[in-house]
Amino acid sequence: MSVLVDEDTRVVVQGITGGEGKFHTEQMLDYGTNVVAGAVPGKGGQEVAGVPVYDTVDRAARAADADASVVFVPPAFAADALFEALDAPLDLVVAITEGIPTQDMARVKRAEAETDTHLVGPNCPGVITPGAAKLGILPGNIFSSGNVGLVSRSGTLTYQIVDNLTNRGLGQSTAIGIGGDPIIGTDFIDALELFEADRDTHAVVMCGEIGGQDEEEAARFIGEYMDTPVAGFIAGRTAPPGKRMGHAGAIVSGSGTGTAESKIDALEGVGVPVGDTPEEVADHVEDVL
Amino acid sequence: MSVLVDEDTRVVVQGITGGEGKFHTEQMLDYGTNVVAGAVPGKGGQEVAGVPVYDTVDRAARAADADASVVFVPPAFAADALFEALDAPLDLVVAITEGIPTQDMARVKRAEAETDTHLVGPNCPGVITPGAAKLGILPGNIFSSGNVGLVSRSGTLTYQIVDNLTNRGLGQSTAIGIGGDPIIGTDFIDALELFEADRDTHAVVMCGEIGGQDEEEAARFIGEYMDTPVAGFIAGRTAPPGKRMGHAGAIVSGSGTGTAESKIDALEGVGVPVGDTPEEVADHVEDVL
Amino acid sequence: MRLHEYQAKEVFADAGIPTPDAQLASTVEEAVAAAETVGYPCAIKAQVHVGGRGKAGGIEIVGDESEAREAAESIIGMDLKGYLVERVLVESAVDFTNELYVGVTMDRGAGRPVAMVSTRGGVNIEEVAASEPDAIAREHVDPAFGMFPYQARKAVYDAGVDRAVAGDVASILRTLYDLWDERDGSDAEINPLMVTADDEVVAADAVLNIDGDALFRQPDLAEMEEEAAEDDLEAKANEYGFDYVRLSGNVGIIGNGAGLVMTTLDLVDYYGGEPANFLDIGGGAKAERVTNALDMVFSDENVDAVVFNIFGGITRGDEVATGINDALEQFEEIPKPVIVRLAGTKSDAGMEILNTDLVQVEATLEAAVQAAVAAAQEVSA
Amino acid sequence: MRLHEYQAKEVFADAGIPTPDAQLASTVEEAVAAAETVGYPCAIKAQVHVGGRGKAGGIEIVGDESEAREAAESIIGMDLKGYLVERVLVESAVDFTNELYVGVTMDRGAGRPVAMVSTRGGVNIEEVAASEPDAIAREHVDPAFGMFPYQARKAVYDAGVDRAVAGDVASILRTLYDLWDERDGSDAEINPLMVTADDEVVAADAVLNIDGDALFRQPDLAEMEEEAAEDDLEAKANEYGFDYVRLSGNVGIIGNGAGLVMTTLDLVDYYGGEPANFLDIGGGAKAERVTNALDMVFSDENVDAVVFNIFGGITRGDEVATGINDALEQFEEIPKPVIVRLAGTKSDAGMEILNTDLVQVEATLEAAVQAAVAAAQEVSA
Repeated sequence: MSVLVDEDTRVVVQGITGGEGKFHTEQMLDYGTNVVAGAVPGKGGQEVAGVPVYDTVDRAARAADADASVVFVPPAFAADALFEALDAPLDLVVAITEGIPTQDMARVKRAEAETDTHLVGPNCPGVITPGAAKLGILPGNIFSSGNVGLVSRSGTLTYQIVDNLTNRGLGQSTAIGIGGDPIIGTDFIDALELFEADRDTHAVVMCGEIGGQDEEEAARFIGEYMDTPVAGFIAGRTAPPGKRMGHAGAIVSGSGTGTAESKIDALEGVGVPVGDTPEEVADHVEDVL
Repeated sequence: MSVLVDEDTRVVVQGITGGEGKFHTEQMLDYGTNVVAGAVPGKGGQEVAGVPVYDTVDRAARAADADASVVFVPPAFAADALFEALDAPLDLVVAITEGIPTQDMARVKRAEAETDTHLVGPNCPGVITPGAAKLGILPGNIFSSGNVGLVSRSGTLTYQIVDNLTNRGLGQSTAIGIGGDPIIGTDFIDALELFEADRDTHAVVMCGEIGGQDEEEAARFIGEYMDTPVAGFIAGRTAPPGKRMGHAGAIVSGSGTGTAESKIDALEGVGVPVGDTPEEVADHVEDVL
Repeated sequence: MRLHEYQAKEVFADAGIPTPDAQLASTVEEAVAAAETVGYPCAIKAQVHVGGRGKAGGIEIVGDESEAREAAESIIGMDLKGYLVERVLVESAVDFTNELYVGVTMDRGAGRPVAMVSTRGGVNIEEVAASEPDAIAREHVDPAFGMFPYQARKAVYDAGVDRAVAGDVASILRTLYDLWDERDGSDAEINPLMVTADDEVVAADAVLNIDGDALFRQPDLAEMEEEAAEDDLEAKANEYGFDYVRLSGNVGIIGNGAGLVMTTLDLVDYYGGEPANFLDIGGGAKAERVTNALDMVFSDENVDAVVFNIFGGITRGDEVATGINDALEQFEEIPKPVIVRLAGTKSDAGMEILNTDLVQVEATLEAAVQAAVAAAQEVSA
Repeated sequence: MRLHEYQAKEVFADAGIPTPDAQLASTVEEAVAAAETVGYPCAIKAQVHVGGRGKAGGIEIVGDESEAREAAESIIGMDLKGYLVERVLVESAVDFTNELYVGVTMDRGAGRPVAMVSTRGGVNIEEVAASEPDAIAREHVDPAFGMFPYQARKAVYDAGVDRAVAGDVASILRTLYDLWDERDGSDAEINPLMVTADDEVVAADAVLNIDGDALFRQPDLAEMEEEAAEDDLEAKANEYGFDYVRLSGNVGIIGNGAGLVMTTLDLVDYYGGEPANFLDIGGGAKAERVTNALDMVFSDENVDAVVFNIFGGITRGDEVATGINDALEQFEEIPKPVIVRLAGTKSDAGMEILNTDLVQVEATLEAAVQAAVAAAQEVSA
């Protein structure tokens, strides 16, 4: 089993005719993902990598009986693409696009709250269930199938930690990159809830970073509701206040909220071991399994 | 028993310092209604008819533990007053104001859909549970306590029909004036649902008029879901197409929808007797009781 | 409130929707000069609030000056379905290959705006809606968010608009929605939206009706409103602030509240009479308003008798009675019989005040209507 | 992206928010002339992106020409917390009786905008928020509907703003919200919003920060952005399009992806070193970008060794390796030791390409960081 995606997930790629959209469609197909349609206004009737393209998500989803989409639409048009996907409706929308204006995302988030759609991202690497399907830009070859769930705000850091896990023989049930933006769809708690309900996820790695209060809230959730063991990692211990560390969301505010210390304390306070290095995270997972 | 209001309903009057607000506050108090507070921006600290006034609905509702409001705010500011009442939140909001722009009401209706508040109106005479409380501008003296529920799109026509009922000794459980605007809060079906669930309402009078499809939809609802007997009246049999008969909502469209004939047919089709005159409506109620 | 085609086109053009070159003219000379300016072929279009102007002879396409003069002479000053044509729009004729329809209105059943697109433009869209509902693509708009760009595209592709102009049509639909929203439209339509051989898109007609309740915040549009010069009584009703509709019968009807007045009309019909009008004096009317209402109905030549039906809530029976007395006492002879029925607030006081030498008083609505119908039949007999 | 006070005040004033008379000056003579124009007393305020300008000596109130000259001489050209003061705003001093705070920002936890009002204006509002949270009235705004007028009133009354100015303050808060919304603000603040003895309300300071991701649709604001002249490396990073933060240590760090680069910083610290910078080359970087990144870090005098850590997803190890070779082969002598770790996409190919005469290659993140820390300690020893 797995969460969010499996071998039956039928995927529309929004923005499939762009460079990134095309490249990653091929990659997803290579991985075995059921990419069944593309959606690009004005490009209906074309084909990309053998996948038929439609003018609207609605048409793509109906024609191909799709239930998920991956969004590679440029930032200026991405919010509209997300509204379109929410309206289709689809069960899962994975937004890869980086640089969507924050106010746009606040409106998208507002609309999402009235739907049953899982929105993952934006500015995220995507979701993968190893051996079944990947929706996004994650490098499939580093993942292996198993029973460790992973949720992370960061892309390449996810790869690093997955690599450490895979090298130890610790395969993954599903890995979810939730993205590093200030306003995102699926958050830690949403992902943890999914993993807690998944029988084949026996441990979860939660990979956070500085900025916001999501890790602290996730810690409270873990303390109150989770039986599945969790191991943690927090990036940004050395980040100075007021400086944005790459991600729009990764910033320790002037008033001292959002620090790595606060997040590590919160996790350790509910019994979640937090690794000092990625390698140590793998150690902790071995311990809790 | 009754629906929507009873002797425990605690009422805020929005716009209490205006001429209409003040006059009807006195009338409502005279009728025995618990008018516990007024709300007018900038007038906090004043009193009207012994009722304390607050600057915001939130303060009024919290200070006086109110659960309903009646809105006498002028049309240009009425939508904002309704948003404020929905946000307080209150269980019941009765909007008396006539002439609220339709697009404003579409937004209010959109916001109402996400709340548990019953919005009645706008452009309506209000709600009365005879002997217990009235919220609005209905003349209390024509009503009498009993077990006939009444729901109507029209004000004075309601009075006419209530008068006919009262003269026959047919008292009312609750009368709800839902208003004659194109977009309203509580509609026929909402009101019929409330009456169907009320043990002390033994028959319902539904008083419609030309325009829209609400009576037709109500007829379907009655046919499918109601055990309580219903008698009907439809105003506007002689109205020509394309002419607005007073109410913004009372217009037979050029394509022939919204006619009295269609509404009468729909009601009679589900066994609801429709009176040719108000007096005949009272006859039908006597028959069904 | 309805705008004329030329007014709506001004608003549309200001918002960026392409419209043909055009000039307004109110004389034949102006029209001919305008035709020379915009060039031939051009259309000469009556500016009156009437549907189906073309079929009724209110629109002509002209190819040269003599045709322009002839058309202008026939259209300016003509009676078009009861409306006097005072102005024409002289407009460059569009050489089209396709006629589309785009529109925005409030779907009152859904409580939401709806945007519509069809490739069956140029004809009565209500007929298309009735006979081929699927020929119109509809997209409901969330009034909290406004129209999303994808919705405009979806409606345009679903309607089957040609790919070559789909983007432009979607963009026009968004503009139309936004102006409908910002200008408090009740209906905004372009029918036809013409597509030319080189894939240009042009609004060849324009409808923009504004919510009368919102005119307070649309002062520039409110200024465009014109008196209904075609019917003095409607102009008078407007001046007095009454809800008034003129009908074809001979029983004048005055009452308070739309539903009650409609019901009074229906009862006149039910008892064998014919209503002459709908006149709602509204809630809380004072004596002067009552006098004005009687004055209006008396001045309608078709009226043979009047029924005055008041159920007082806010409206007080004594005020109404005083108004009726005031209105009638100015006449040496009462022009038409008046039957009065007062109920509700202060109706007893009103009954006492009423001068029964001048009016006939009835206790019930049914009796009052029956008396009025009988009186009217007697007068007209 | 941060606007200067004078820029934000322009935007606020255009939206109708009252601001004091003011002129911008970049020389002492201009400042004195501006003071004569706006009148005394006036404030001379350094225009730099620094909080607490007053305490740091960047704001002075002057009462006559000689004071104005003295203040302008001391402020223009001064170093204010590391920023060179190139311009001052000379602004009429407001004679206030009260200082309020109004602000709008995005509450990322709630995913919604929040409007704030406090009667504790004129001081650091974050300190008020921490010590007396109830002294700030907060109103969350539904981003679908925007701010309702009642919400502005509610916030103002809840904050305890004096009744005499409550309406004006509520109106300013709505304007502030609307401009925050329309201009893609991340933060918009007026602190203090001064209340005068005759109940006028004036924005004595102004903060407007814009979402950098939205500058594409705010071209006029984007033009107001200035190069960070105070730090050549940050200007360079901007030019190259890198996410870059300069720190105080001596281990230069380059990587791909914010989380991984932060983690590399953390590991440098963990293994006893001190990070000199955060540099994210982003996803899918080609050889040239890699060269630019190395160029940047080499030009930081504080850097004694560099760790180059790539985990390829979109980024390809072979491209990175080529970039590293290109960058290093131009030197006769490598300026600072470079330790490289490649993993993920095409990392094996990258490893083969790398010129190990020029760089030290490590197989794991931990080993690479440890090697870099050791190398930096050796160089600086």
